[in-house]
Amino acid sequence: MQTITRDILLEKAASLLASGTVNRVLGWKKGEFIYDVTPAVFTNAEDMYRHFTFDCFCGANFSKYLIKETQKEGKVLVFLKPCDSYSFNQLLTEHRFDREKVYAVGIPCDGMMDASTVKALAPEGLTGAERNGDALILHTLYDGDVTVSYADHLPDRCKHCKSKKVVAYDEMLGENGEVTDAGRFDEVAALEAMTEDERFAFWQNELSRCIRCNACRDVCPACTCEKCVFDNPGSGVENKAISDRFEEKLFHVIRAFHVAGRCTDCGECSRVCPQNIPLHLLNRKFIYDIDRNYGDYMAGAEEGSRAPLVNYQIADPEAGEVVSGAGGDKV
Amino acid sequence: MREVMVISMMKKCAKSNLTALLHALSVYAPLYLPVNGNGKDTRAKYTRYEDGMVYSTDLNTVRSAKDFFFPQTENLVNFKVEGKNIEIIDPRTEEEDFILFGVRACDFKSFDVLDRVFLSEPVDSYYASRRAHGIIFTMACTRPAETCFCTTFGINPAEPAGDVSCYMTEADLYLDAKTERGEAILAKLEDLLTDTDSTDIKTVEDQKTCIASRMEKLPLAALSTEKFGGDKLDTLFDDPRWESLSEACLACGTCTYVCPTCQCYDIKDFNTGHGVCRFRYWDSCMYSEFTKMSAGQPRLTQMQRFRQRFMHKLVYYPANNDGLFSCVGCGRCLASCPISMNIVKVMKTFSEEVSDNGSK
Amino acid sequence: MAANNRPETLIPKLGVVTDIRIDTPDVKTFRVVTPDGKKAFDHKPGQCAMLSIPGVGEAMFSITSSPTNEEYMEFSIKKCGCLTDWLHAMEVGQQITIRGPYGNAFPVDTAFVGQNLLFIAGGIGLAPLRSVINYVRHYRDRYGRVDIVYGSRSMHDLVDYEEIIHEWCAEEGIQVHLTIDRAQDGWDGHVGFVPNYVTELDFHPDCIGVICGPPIMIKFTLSALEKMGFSKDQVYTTMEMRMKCGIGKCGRCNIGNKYVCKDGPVFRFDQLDELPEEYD
Amino acid sequence: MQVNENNEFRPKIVAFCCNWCSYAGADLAGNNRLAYPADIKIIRVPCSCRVNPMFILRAFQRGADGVILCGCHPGDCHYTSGNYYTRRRMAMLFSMLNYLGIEKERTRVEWVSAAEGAKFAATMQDFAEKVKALGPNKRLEDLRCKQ
Amino acid sequence: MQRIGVFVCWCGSNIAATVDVHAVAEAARHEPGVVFSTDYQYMCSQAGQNMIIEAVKEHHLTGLVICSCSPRMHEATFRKTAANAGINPYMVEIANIREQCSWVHKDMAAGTEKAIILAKAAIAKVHLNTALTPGESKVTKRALVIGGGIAGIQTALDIAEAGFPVDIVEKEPTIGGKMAQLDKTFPTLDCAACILTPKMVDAAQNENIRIISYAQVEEVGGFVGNFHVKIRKKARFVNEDVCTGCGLCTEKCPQKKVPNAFNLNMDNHRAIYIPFAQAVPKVAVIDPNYCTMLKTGKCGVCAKVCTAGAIDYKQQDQIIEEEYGAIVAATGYNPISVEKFDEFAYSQSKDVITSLEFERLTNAAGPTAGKLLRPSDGEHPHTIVFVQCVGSRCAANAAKGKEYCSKICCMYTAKHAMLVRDKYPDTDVYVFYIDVRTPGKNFDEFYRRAVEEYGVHYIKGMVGKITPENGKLKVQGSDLIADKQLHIDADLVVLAAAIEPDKSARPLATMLTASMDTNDFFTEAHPKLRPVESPTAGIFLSGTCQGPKDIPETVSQASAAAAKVIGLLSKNTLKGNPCVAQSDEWMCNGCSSCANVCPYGAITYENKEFRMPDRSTKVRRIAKVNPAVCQGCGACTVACPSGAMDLNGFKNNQIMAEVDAICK
Repeated sequence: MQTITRDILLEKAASLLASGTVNRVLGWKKGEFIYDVTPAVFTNAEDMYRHFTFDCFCGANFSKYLIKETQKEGKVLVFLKPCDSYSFNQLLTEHRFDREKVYAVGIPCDGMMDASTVKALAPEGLTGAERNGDALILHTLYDGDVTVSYADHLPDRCKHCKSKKVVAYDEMLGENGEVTDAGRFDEVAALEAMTEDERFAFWQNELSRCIRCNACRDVCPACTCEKCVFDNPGSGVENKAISDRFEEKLFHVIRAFHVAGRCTDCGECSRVCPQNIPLHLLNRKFIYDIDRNYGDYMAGAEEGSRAPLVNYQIADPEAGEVVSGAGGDKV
Repeated sequence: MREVMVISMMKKCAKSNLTALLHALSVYAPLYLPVNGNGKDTRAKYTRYEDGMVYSTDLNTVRSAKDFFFPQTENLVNFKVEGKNIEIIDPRTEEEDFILFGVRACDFKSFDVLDRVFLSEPVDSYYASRRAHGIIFTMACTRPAETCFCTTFGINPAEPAGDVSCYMTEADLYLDAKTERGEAILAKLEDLLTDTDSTDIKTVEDQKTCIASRMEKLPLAALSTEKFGGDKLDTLFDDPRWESLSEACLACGTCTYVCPTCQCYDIKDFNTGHGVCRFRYWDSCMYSEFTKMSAGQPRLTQMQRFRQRFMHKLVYYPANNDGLFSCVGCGRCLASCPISMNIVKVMKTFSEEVSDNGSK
Repeated sequence: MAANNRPETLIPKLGVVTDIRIDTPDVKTFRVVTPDGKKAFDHKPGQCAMLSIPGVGEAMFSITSSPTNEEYMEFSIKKCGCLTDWLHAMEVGQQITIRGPYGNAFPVDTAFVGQNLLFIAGGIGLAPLRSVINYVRHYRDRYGRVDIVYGSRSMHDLVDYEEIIHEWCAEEGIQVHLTIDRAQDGWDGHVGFVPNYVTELDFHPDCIGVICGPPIMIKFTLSALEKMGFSKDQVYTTMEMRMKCGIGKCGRCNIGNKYVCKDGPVFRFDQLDELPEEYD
Repeated sequence: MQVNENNEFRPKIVAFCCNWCSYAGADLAGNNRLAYPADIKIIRVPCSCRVNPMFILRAFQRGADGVILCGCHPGDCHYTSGNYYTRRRMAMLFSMLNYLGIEKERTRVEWVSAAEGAKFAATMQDFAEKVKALGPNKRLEDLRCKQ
Repeated sequence: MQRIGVFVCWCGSNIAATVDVHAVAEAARHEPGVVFSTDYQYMCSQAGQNMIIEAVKEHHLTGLVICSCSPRMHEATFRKTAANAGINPYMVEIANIREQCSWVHKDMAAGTEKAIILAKAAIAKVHLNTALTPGESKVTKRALVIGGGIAGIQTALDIAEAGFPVDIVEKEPTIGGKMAQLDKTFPTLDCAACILTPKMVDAAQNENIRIISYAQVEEVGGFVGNFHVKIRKKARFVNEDVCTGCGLCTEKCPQKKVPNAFNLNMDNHRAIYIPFAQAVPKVAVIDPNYCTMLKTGKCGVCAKVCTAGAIDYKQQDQIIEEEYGAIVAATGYNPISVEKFDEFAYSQSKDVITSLEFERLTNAAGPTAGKLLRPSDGEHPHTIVFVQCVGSRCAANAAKGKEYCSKICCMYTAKHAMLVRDKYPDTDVYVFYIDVRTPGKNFDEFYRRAVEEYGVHYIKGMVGKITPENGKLKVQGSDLIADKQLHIDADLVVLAAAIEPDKSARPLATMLTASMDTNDFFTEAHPKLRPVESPTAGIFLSGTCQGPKDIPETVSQASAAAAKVIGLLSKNTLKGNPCVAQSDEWMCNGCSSCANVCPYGAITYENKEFRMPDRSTKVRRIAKVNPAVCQGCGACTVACPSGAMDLNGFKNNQIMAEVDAICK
């Protein structure tokens, strides 16, 4: 498989800018350290040569930025990793942006490191990191260089990757991969196997850390409401901060419900959570339940597909009969 | 908050006695200290001490220590409404002393930043009362991280102040009372503490030197505030670079919520069915609703909101507070921002003479 | 429990609405006293208070009565949102909560003393000025000539019409100039927008100007005054912003480093010029 | 949480009933004087598909101990397909609540036709008993709403 | 802030016996916004209603709460009372304290407590009620019938008889549909043409009916009462108004090798043709795929022989645009393609035919002039095997075939068998069946005659394989009753192919926003109570497009649909139900979730230009609910994550207010 490097992407971007196919590029801008890349819009190749970066920390999903970007004049170049391409399709399905204003370049991906995961490996000072095959070499302030396995320290979303196939692109760089399913429901199943009391304790502990910063919502490519119910004083559930532990559950359950059947399982919610709440386990629960009860469905796999919660089959299981527990338990 | 400064002898507690020390403190008053989490997030957070808990050696907590004085939500007042009549109820009970243990120099400085807002006239009595009852044990930072830049704002992580400044070494914990209150509490811990001698003082001084040299070598050590301050409004406000800096901002409130100095809040009524609770909540200037009112919206774009946050920290606040910046360089926003945009990138961008676009 | 016996700022006092006057189809004036029939607190002309209905909301309103009124406070409130809808639906005897006074005031005891005064208001913009005008009327001999230009959409939208006609107009040394946007039956006064009327009246810049009204009206009136030779340091205005605390802490009403609720709402235009152009 | 004179726990239960089948079924139970616990309070909605998950969580927040949703039998929806959507939505929501550790007996969907007055009463009786057995809702309560 | 009046009804002792009505009225009085509260023996009585009216006037009430019997009982009554009192009828809420309280709770304390809570919930709701006015829309008094088979013809005739203009759009050059191809009809055995063609003529002659043949619906816009339809009338290259239908051209045309679709391609006609003798309109049509003149520009024979001068080689497709008040789908059916059933050897042998082909073979106007001859060699068949349920009643997961019963096959097979035995008594006739279903008037008698009088061999079992061999068809089947394998050497095999909706129905349904089931049959608004209406208002269903039917059933449904259309068209305006969904266009993001769940197609999207707060303009895709079409179920409100979609009368905040009041 061809390895996609910064140079390849730069060259592609530069030629598309030069030919006038696009007038700007949505890409990653290097930060102070290795792990703090920022999404940025580049309008010329020169800027890109100076600031553009591409490495194993470029995990941000760009698809949601397209809503804003396509409002501008001209075409924008976007690089889509496999999971981004699902969000891309889902946004198109929901008419959230004009496909004509995007030039999508698909790039293969074998998992992106997550800043907080990496920082956890060297909590007392990480000045740099580099990847060499499966070795991730961390440069630390106090412990010298530390080498760890790349694959072992991928964030959950990549360890249990749903697909390595870019499902939407104008042009593919490198070789496209296949749909995978690396046991992404294992952790959900493990939770299902617990007792109600244990599950309650688990989630209470996790969700109680929520500070309602809304990062999960604001990054989520399925959360594209003009005005979120939680921001709308007229909705009756508006809230800015957790003032009772009920509200953290309300927020996360309703958010997961609103994106159920539309969530492309990109895992951005868990990546951005400053409190490391495993939010993807809520979304994956819905995906798992939908798959088990209404047939396999992957939001964004196909543009224009109808989400399971706005669909039905006469033969659907009854509410008391759906399979939603470990070992086929019915809830 | 003005404190009575004292000079007294530094005390020492063997680390093997740390558990006993914490227990003794918790008997004296509710004790909060950084403890590593037990769920999916094992990083440190301030936790009410119970026997068996272990003080975390993490450099800092994910959330700042401001919560203790300015909690994320707070019930200000309750109302009972019947017919045309209203009853106003102050829900507060008498505040008790509590101990905050392990506060780093940056966080301790943040209390000063907050004090100047909440304790300026008219005084916020909710804040004032908690501030008056909080006893603070600070901890010197022996292993500052790459995201640290407190020295940029004149903070010395080796002199963390507080009621008691602490220094942790391989073998011992040194406790240096800085206020009468600190002294008083150390007096109560007499059984667990021993006096220090010149070797001890040297040990601590060595640690301070070591910290200073480590700070100098940090990647952000050279970060300068030269371009910022209360008089820099004209040069900064209309700079075109705000546009590109704010481009990727998701408009979430992460930076403001983890920030030890952000103090914006909102007040909202909650109808419980039995009455009305008036709550104060942290709010974020990054939110589009923040300044929205029926008559219009002064900060319409995310660029304007983004600019407000940094202008506030680097220009407006110093203009109103004798040049003190409203940032303490704790680095939390560097670690937490979903898109890794932060005050360091903003400061560095404006420190460059010429922007990417060739314009000023 | 107020710490250090300081006045409690975020806990309001009780107020009772003792009179409701319908000014215009969307403006009502409420008279408020404490349950024991007293004025809730003293204020200066131009200051504001936070009124609230528990469960509905709390908002900042100009105190429209003059500080010289020692019996009660009045608030002229335009219906424009959830809380004001509720206030407009109130009946006499309803309790509300009130806290204040907040903000600075017009310099009635300093800069205004001995000066000619020109008040220019549009629509509900008269509300904050009414307090000053009545204060000036009370201490009439401290000030020079007084001109009042007031305009609204129609004659039915003129706030305080009765008081203007029967008291202000009747008072010597006060010139009242009324105008409405479009001609209508029963109106034989001036027709036209306030800024144009101000231009027509061609005031001599030997006075202090005070403007309050919709932003667009303020903008054009100011430029009209400047053309007549007024300089920005002799014209004042009062601002509106979203406020939650009223005490300069909640962080939303700032323009640059100035908090409208604490450093304002009264600003001189030359002071505003020093602030970033965030609010236009 | 309510208790009666005997200090016995009395659950608060909200029943959402669609106007065409279940609400009529509840009326029929009334016509036939078929008793069920007074703890059940019915909210009329045009169709079971009108019930937003937020209403259900809201009920728990405000102190409900159980929430039951009743609609026309599948295939009999007055609006042809409303209850099919309800079935999926509620199956998913209730599964999620259970995943969070909320007792599954606190939530239920039941199809009750306009002719099934007896079924309505029996269902309510049964549901009320099950909720009562669970005791007060602690896991989705909002402490501010407790008196 | 409302001024609410609460009225608690005793309902004699029905409520008062187990609910302390005074206590309810008293408790309600202390609720915020309640300015008047009282109780009375019979609120629904004239005196009770007058009391309400008086109270409204005296206390300037803006909202009413009636604590009484079920709203299903008297909501309408009290809404009228409100209107009489001068307030909007939708400012009334009913607390059901009889059926759902006093009648089901025996304990006075419990009953009273619950009644108070129900009253409080209604008060909480009415606080948030807003005045609602039903929308009105005019009705265009013209109907469109899509499909000119017996269903469409009957519907059109009935509508026309009632005095309303109606257009029939037929995709073939003639109306008549499948029935025109049939020979005889069961169970009476009268000839199909004899009963159909007079109706076709009636349709042609009725001045209220316009037949638009050789045409297809291209676009449908609008909604009930106001549909705007674009119809493409294909070029026939013959001027319809001029052609006399003499048929000379169809004899002189040199291009003779055009498969005759009417005879299911079992013979040929010319490139210019009239589908059959009784075609309506009886106008020739040129098949452009075969016409030499149209293909090469050389020939022109038909134009030369046409004395009327009707031939027009330059004729173009014509677009007809028309407004309609109602649309009837009568798109009919087709037998499924049996080619994929390899076991029946349909593609391998000409002598394996479908039942519809059999109809043509026995029809006097058919390719064999009514003589039953084998297609392969024109010989008279002596052994005929009929196979039933070919593609019907298949397993749900079967790769081919349909799950449903095609309903008509049992009867027409009995008819075919009987006719063969009647005309050719020397023929052995076998019928393989799974079940014989004869639920219709005189149906079972008919079938028994076939067996008992005509000696048709009915074999319960399926045919496993048919193998063409030496001019014969070796039929292997099983006889389940005798429990043995059968081998029959047949001369002709007739397959009773399942029927399926015409392929044109699916795109049409999309245009009409009418829902379909998984088999592409149109869905009815209610399977029992509204069987001839689509859930989409103003769209009606006639004939087999809704499900398999025989002729009598089709005709009755066609008339029923016509009755519904007449009912609609006889109104000048339509008054809508104001409790319909409404979308907040500032909050809508155009994601289409709501439209996906709307059973009525009431939601459409438009790109609207908005002036944004920063004074820029932005084009946003937003949902629009057509209040004339929306029925108010509320499915969309939950599908909408932002809450942009809300339902009048049952708004989110209203229901939550009820929840709050109940859980307090």
